[in-house]
Amino acid sequence: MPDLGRYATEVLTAYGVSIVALAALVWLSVRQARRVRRRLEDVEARRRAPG
Amino acid sequence: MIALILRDLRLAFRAGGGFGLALAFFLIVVVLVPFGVGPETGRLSGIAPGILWLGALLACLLSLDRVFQLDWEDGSLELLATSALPLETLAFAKAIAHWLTTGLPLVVAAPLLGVMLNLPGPAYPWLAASLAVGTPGLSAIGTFGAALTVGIKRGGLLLSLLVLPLYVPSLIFGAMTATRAAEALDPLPPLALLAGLSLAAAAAMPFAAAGALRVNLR
Amino acid sequence: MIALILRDLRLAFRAGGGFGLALAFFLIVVVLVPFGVGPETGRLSGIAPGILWLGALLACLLSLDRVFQLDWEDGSLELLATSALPLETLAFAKAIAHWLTTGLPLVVAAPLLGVMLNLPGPAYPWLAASLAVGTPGLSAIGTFGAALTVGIKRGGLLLSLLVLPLYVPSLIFGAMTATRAAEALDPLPPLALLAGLSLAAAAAMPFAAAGALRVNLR
Amino acid sequence: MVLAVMDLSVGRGLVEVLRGVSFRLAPGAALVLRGPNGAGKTTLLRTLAGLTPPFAGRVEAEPDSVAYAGHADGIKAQLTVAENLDFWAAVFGRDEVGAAMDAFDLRGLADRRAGELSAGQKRRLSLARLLVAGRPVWCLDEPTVSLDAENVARFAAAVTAHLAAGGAAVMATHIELGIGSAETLDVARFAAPPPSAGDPGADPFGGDAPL
Amino acid sequence: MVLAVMDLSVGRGLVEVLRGVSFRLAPGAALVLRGPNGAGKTTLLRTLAGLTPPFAGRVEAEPDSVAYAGHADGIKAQLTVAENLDFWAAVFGRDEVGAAMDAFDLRGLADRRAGELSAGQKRRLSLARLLVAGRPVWCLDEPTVSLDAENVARFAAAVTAHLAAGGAAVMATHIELGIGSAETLDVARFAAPPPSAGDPGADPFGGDAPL
Amino acid sequence: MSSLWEYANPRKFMATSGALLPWVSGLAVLCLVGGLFWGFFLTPDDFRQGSTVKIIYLHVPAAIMAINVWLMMLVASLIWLIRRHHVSALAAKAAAPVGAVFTAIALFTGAVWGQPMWGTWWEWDPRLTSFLILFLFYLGYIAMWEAVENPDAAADLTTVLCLVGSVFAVISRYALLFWNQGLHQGASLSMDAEQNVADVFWYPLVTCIAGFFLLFLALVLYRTRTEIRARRLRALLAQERTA
Ligand code: HEM
Ligand SMILES: Nc1ncnc2c1ncn2[C@@H]1O[C@H](COP(=O)(O)OP(=O)(O)OP(=O)(O)O)[C@@H](O)[C@H]1O
Ligand SMILES: Nc1ncnc2c1ncn2[C@@H]1O[C@H](COP(=O)(O)OP(=O)(O)OP(=O)(O)O)[C@@H](O)[C@H]1O
Ligand SMILES: [Mg+2]
Ligand SMILES: [Mg+2]
Repeated sequence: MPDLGRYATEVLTAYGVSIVALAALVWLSVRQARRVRRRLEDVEARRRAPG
Repeated sequence: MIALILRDLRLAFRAGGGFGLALAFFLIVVVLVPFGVGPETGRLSGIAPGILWLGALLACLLSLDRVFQLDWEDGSLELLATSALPLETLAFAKAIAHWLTTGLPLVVAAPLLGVMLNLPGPAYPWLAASLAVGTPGLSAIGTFGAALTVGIKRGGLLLSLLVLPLYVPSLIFGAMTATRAAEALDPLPPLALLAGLSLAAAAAMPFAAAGALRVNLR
Repeated sequence: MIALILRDLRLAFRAGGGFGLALAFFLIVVVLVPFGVGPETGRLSGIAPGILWLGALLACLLSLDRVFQLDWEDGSLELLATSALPLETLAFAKAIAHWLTTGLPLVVAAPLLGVMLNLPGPAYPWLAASLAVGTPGLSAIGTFGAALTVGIKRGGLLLSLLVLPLYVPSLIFGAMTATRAAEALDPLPPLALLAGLSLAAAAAMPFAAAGALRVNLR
Repeated sequence: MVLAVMDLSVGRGLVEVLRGVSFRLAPGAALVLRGPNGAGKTTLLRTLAGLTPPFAGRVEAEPDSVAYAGHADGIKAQLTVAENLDFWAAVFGRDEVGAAMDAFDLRGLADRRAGELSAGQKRRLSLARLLVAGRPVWCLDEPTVSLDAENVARFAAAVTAHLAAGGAAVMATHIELGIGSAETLDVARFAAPPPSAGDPGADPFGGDAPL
Repeated sequence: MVLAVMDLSVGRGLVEVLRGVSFRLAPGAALVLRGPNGAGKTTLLRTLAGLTPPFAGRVEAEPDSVAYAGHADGIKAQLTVAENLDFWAAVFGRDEVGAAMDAFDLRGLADRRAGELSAGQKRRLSLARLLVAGRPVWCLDEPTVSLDAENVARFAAAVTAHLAAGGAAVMATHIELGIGSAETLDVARFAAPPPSAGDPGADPFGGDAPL
Repeated sequence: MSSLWEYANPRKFMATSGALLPWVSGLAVLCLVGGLFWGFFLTPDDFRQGSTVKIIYLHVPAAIMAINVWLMMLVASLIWLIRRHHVSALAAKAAAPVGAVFTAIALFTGAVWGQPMWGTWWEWDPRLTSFLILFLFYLGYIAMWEAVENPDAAADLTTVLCLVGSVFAVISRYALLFWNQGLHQGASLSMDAEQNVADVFWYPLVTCIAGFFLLFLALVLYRTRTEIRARRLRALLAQERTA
């Protein structure tokens, strides 16, 4: 861990919040992708099923 | 009654719904104020509590004409009036739904937006408290005004004019709470008055609103 | 086109109509500001030009969702779209009617309300001039936003969100004109920029709005 | 008697439209209101439902016994068909919407947003609400507008079932509903005479004598 | 030919409703669209009027020759009947509303606020607008809803006069209009088949092959 | 060489993007983690700014990308407008939330940086202001996609919006040239070697910019795939409902 001196809080919050924001973006994208994919597979299966 | 609140919430959340409307308006006011009055931090933080309360009040006012109008236009209001639900309950449910979709988001957002206006530090909790206590009163008073003007096409003007004088006391005490906190004075007395106002409004409103609705539905 | 403007004006004047709505809102803002920020004259006159411009802008924003929405709801918009009137002309006529019922009253009222906020003397003519030059641009931009969101129930949120960023430059230059006049600086450069903005908006708007209307009427 | 109307005068705004309307409806009876456009059918139905106060006379019905369905359909375009029905079921304290869905063949549309229905489909939804309300007296204003022949028959079947279960119905219409047992009342017969001084229901400022 | 429709596919939103509709309308001809609720009559009429773009196929008509009247009536409640008509006359560049007033017996209502009309009176007003528009092709969606027998006859007379003057009309309806010369087209015949891959009009994401 | 427009076919796009995605994501993680690690742990403090200079590795890439994402959305929207390629419209839709998050990061890190540097975390100077407006445009754009039911109509309407918003994207890029005032830093990445930041800061910064760009690319590919699936899901559900 480098010595951040006086501005430790600033630098750490900047990094912390940014990384959390990016992680949240990725996580939400993945979650949405999974969800959509599952629902689409259900519907495709229903379509292929006779009737 | 719960069904009604739930429906209104659901409608508010659907498809571009009114849910964020008040919040967006609030945000707009807060973002625009510095453009208008200039960005000097000292000047901004002096007027911050007042502007925040004013923004919240205007946001509330803005969304009032939808409280009954949409239901009136599509006939739902007539049908609700002929249902077993007393109009008093209806008005109360509408006020609650209005607060949940308008007041509550404002309470949550106000401290965040305070940052943008350089609100002095000690004022934050009191600003949130005054909004939390004051906005239910705004919703209650507003619902009464909306009931008075339902059915008048473009009745928004009348509504604003009717509700405005009733909102002034809430605005004064609300802004005073936050301002006194910012200036390190005791913010409790105006807050207590504000709470009294809200309680009185919430208690009296359903009856007045139901009476007005009855007349407007004829 | 003239028939359309006349009809919109007539509708605005009828029965609680939207005519005074913007004006009333403007009045409300100006009356409430001293309650919110406290009555010290020095502080008030410092922020007066900004608040007046902000009030005018919010009043304009507020009345936008009626530009097309009412006509859309009762089917008039579809009928107008199938008439010989090009949608570009329709959008232009709507913008003019909106300005006549909203912007013009504000221009007239602003100097009167300036008194309530202790606007410094030399700023009066420039405030009126900046509003006269700027509000047509607000109406034009707003009509575009209204065309984008017509048909979306409770699209008001979206409308505000879309139009707000577009209004910021007008607000900055408008308030700057009045502020510079108040501080005895040359107010002409921001006024010229404001006029340029309004002209550009008025020139480009009909086409963008007509395109959006065409999509929304499908 | 589920509904008794005695010497009723009704009107809109300041103007009296119908005067001296009287009829009684027993359980299982249906009344069809007829009359030319502007005769006052809608006005009468609104008064029966308690929305417009009568100028004179009385409407006797159990409290909360009337279900009204007018020209405006009270359907929320943003909600689905099922959500719309569920809401009204909750308002009327019921929780069963299946029968109503079946009666107007709405199952296939249950998850459709109401704003995306055709005119006739919307009308079916607003009629289904009557079944959900579970009220004994139905006051219906042109219920079959926009319905095709098959759905008019569905509607007639629903009314017949309602009557068989001891309900009653008053319906205004311009077309044939195909409900065998219904009696017809021509409201044009009750058209209010031009007002004269001293009328009980008339506008106190509208009499013959000038001020 | 005032209106020619060739191999038209129409739909609302993403869904194709009708496919392969073709017909031609000569001056003086009328076509009645029939079909159950939700068949696609309204959708077809909106496409003919140029409001909804077709999925495939073509509609050939002179520019600005179609007058459309749908479920929504485009009447301003705050304006009087005469003001409403005058406005539409001005929009369509005409200045004579007398004939239209007479055809639907609106003289007596001319100074009434449109919001205070009964359902049938409102409908008459919106039909009168067709005469004011002076367009050769009428596309009418359930024009006689809420009209009494007398006014249905007035409407039929207006259509007959329009046809005699070389106009044409396409009308969707569920009831008998009493216009002798009209042909009937059952739109249910054209119901679009369930979509399959490679359809020109179909949604590019809706084909058979999964992604 | 096949035509570029082939990728506008949903199936072709799914195949290609599926093959590409692991590589792009891997590279993105590598650059981003590597660049941030390098910047945070291995660079010295600035003699004036102290350790706050480390914020540059987040602020600058995020700010640059925020503006460029909007311009890419503009290109994609125009392709939709002119050639009616659905995938292109969906790519624009998929990119918007990524751009919005980048904008938010730039705003936040800028604000945090401003506190020690300028003594205030927000100042209504032209670049900051136009950047905030850009953020609002992102929100409006996303909201517009959500609010309109018909996807084709939504694509058309958002295209119009994107066109208008581009004016602000350009202004936030060049605000400094228009108004010569305000507190904000001038261009630190200019070609002029004199003005350039020192090499110790420069290399990790470029790595981070590459990392942000690759992350954007990976997320857009991934999210566009999701949007295509969602779009097909809608089409199928619509068919089912009317069947
Ligand atoms: C909330 C406040 C801030 C915002 C919204 C903001 C926004 C921006 C934007 C839009 C850019 C342009 C990226 C581009 O050129 O494409 C930028 C770059 C930059 N910012 Fe900030 N910034 C903020 C605060 C700060 C602070 C406090 C500092 C440091 C003291 C700073 C340092 C820089 C530097 C060094 C660059 C790179 C300049 C260049 O290469 O063009 N920023 N910022
Ligand atoms: N809101 C209103 N205010 C004032 N007068 C009205 C109002 N609504 C209707 N009227 C008038 O009252 C009379 C009766 O109208 P009503 O709607 O009851 O007729 P109706 O029999 O239902 O006709 P329709 O068959 O056309 O629906 C009409 O002359 C009408 O013009
Ligand atoms: N706005 C809309 N969005 C999506 N689908 C719609 C919309 N309006 C109608 N539909 C659907 O399109 C189909 C055709 O509807 P349309 O309104 O054309 O029927 P119609 O023949 O006019 O029926 P009706 O006799 O009930 O008026 C129906 O299945 C309907 O549910
Ligand atoms: Mg009626
Ligand atoms: Mg139809």
